[in-house]
Amino acid sequence: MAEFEPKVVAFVCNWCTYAGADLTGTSRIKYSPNVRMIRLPCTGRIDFMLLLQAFGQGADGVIVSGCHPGDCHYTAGNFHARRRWILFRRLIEFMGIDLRRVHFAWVSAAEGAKWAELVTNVVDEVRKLGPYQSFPKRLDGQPKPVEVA
Amino acid sequence: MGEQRILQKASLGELFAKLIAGGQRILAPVKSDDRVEFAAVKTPDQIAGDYIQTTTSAKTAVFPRYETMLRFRLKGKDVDVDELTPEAKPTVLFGVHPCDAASFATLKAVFTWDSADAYVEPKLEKTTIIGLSCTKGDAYCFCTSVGGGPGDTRGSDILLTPIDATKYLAEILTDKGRAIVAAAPQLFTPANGEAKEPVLAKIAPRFAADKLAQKLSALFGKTDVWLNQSLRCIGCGACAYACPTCTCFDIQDERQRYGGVRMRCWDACGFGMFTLHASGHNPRAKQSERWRQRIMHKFSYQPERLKVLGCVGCGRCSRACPTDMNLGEHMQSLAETTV
Amino acid sequence: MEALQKKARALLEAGTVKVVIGYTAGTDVERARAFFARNAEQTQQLIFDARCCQNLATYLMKPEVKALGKAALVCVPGALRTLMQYAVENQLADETVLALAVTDAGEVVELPKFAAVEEYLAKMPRGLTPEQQQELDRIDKLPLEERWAFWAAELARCVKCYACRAACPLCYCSRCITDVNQPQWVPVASDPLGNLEWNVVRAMHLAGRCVDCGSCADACPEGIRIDLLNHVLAREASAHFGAEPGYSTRKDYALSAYKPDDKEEFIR
Amino acid sequence: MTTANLYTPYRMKIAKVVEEAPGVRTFRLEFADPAQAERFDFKAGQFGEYSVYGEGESTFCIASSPTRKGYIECTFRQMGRVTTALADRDEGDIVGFRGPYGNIFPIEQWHGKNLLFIAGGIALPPMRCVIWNCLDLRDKYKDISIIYGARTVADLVYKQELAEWGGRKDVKLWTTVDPGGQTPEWKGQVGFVPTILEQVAPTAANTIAIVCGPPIMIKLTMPVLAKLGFKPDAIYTTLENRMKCGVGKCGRCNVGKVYVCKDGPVFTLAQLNELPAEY
Repeated sequence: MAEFEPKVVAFVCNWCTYAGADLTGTSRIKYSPNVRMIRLPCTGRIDFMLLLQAFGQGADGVIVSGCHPGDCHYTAGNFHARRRWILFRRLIEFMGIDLRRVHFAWVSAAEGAKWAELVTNVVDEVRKLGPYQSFPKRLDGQPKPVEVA
Repeated sequence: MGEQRILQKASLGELFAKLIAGGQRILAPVKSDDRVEFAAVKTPDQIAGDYIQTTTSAKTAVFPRYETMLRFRLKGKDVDVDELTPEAKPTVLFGVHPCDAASFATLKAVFTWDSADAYVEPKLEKTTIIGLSCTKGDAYCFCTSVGGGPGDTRGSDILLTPIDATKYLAEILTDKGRAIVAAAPQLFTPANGEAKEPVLAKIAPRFAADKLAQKLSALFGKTDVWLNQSLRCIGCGACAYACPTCTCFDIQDERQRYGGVRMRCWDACGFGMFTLHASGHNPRAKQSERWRQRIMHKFSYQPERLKVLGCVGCGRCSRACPTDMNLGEHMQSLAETTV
Repeated sequence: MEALQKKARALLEAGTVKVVIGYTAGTDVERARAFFARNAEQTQQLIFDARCCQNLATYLMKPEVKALGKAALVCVPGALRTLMQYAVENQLADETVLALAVTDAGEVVELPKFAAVEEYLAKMPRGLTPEQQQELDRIDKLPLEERWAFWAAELARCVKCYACRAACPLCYCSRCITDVNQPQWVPVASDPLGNLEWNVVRAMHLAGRCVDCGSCADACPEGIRIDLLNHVLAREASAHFGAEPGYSTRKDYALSAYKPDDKEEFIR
Repeated sequence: MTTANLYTPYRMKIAKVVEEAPGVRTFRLEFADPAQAERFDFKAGQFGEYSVYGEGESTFCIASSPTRKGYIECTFRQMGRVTTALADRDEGDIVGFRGPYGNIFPIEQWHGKNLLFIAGGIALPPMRCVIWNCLDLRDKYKDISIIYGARTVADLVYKQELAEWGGRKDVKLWTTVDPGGQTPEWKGQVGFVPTILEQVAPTAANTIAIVCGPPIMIKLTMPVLAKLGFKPDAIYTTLENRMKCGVGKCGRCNVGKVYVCKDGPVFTLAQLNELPAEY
């Protein structure tokens, strides 16, 4: 069996982290190819549901990243996001969802190297954890009728 | 009435073993925390003893909360589609109260009238019901108002009544029931005219559903009556999901990028979205109209259309209701309302 | 009880309100149910005792109840807190509902304005009870897998009847996220993912707003401990942001505000 | 089990897409399996469940005439999840269809009568089926009149066919748009459908009226028909309740004891008058 390759989904803001990741590329810094990036306008717009949807569709780890405090393109989107994350992390931790698979970061447009390091670290960590099998998945067409048992 | 036999409680284990060896799965009421639910059992000691009703009804055995219908893979302009018809496992539903057993007539009527439903009908065919008479009821029960009773045999293939601490009076009612007996004939000993009535729960009738059915269409336009009854209803689906005869469902697709399933799941007429048109028009926009639909559907439309009552008086809806909408009480009040 | 009936009768007879939303005896002795007294005679059916726990403020958002006219609302403390939060969220104008609180001594206190409600609540104990805290701690101390197993088993029972949503006074959205299907945020079926997502969404949408009236868990026909999810978020919101929803009309809701120095050691 | 699964759709290939009006399209669907096309039969007035795999099913009438074999057509407005996904499909794509469901317009009973079609907006499609059906059997009927209105000129659907019908000597056609919806080039009527109906004042003698449209149009048209002398059993309409299963099981389309999916969608006004007004 081939070695487990984790799938990590990164939700990033358009103005800082996405540009930062661009810089990683243009700077020719190598980083793990296991990450799938999804660009959104602002971390304030990254709904916590997206994280669950990612896990529900087979992600093994999730990164959420945006502008450093004070740098938000929309002034305070990341401050609002931070509050939401504080509560969301606590909730899913309480429910037994593995926080080692959910990572938050500030990566600016100038931090190409930080992005590479972040992704590589997260992928390594998730690789050690293995596939996130216990998380329920979206119905994928395998016949699984509910049994009353 | 059916053929009467005696079955010792102590020999249930042997019966179960025989049935399981014969390829049957046995679903029976099992205690979990403070609730009792139908679940697969191997031995009689797993079965709950002292309870009025399971929280979820026996309908889940043939009509589960959700069920996948089709699987598809999207391939460019084309799509591969597989039908997913679940295997109907031979099942014995054991310890089903007479109200729940009666509900199978309604389920059968809905899912086989005009055309047979490929998901429910095969499961109905493969299900044998061993009923268990009720020796107690509560203020939510009203089976005797809807043509049933604590020792009613309708719907059961065998009805057991615990006539004393050690034995059941077994009424063998159908061919499916006789097949169960045939699996272990020595366990079913001859009866000597034992009566079940003394141990049955006493449930006083509150209204007469057959008489009420004729009156309901005249009550339809009395909007005040429906509003007054439904004011405290908050429009959740607890009653419908707890109900053994509620069969309304939704069909939805679940998709990942290149594939997914079509599935159906329970739905409830109490939800505002239930009848909402794409245009925004809603034939039943008010909660009172949805409450009226719930009553009319069960007590007027279904009897008229499918010749079967949509209520068996189990009282689950009322026990589940967060706002204590007691169906028996509401029906009684409708019966007492002058047209 | 008599004092309440008398007060309700007086209010209706004077025409101060059109309906008194209170409680009456329920099906069995342990249960009370909501009751809408619209004339003097009906006030005799009003009761108030330990059985009365449903948060009746929920009905203030129901169109059919609004249509009855100005209401007096018999309030348990959770309902009073709901009124405060309605005010914060601009769902209810001041003096549009007359809150009636019943003291331990059985006296009926009229609270016609939000200010009066706030003053009344000021004397009440705040925050989670020791029992609630203990329950949270008990689950928190479980190993990760056991915590997950606990919640998987709890949520597996969810049938998506949405009684929690219907009973919650603060779930007043005219269109709930579960009713939105472009995209379909929460899977429609009560499958494991759908149940998890729905319960997380519900808790998060109440984070920092929940006034801990307990109606959601009371309403759940399957007895799922969904209130714990609200409690854990309430404890966190209180610890980090000083959130105390339901005690003041002047405080922003915790997630609509921020501070530049909110904790962030978990962010890389 | 040998029971054919009611809920399994036919595989249909989109053979043609016509843009009718803003947000409104017509698809011509051909059976991917010719053997199914051979066996398939329907009658005017019936409907089906159209599906986009991954998005769900939606209910529309069959808008083509049963006299035109080998394909069906549907016309839909992009409104919700399924119709939006459907609008994204192109020629050659595979979609699902199951049906035909429901009752029919009893066009054989109408032989020898005048037919008056009254439609508004996106409700012409259910009527187009029966109009073409009757036109294809033209000698069976006497006068055929059509009154069709939409909000604006752009919202009129089947523009080519309207032109064709308007050009025929054996069809009387009035097209109208709501006041303010006309363009400088517009040569048709201006006014709401009931108003135009009143002006046209067709005879009620030996005439069947078929009315399809939004609820408000139907509500205002019925009194005009009554004034013109139309009896309730000479007025036909269709109900468009929300449906999921289409086969009388899912429980949401009923009006009283009537299942719109089984006993409808076609009803006479006389039948509707017997039902609770819950549609």
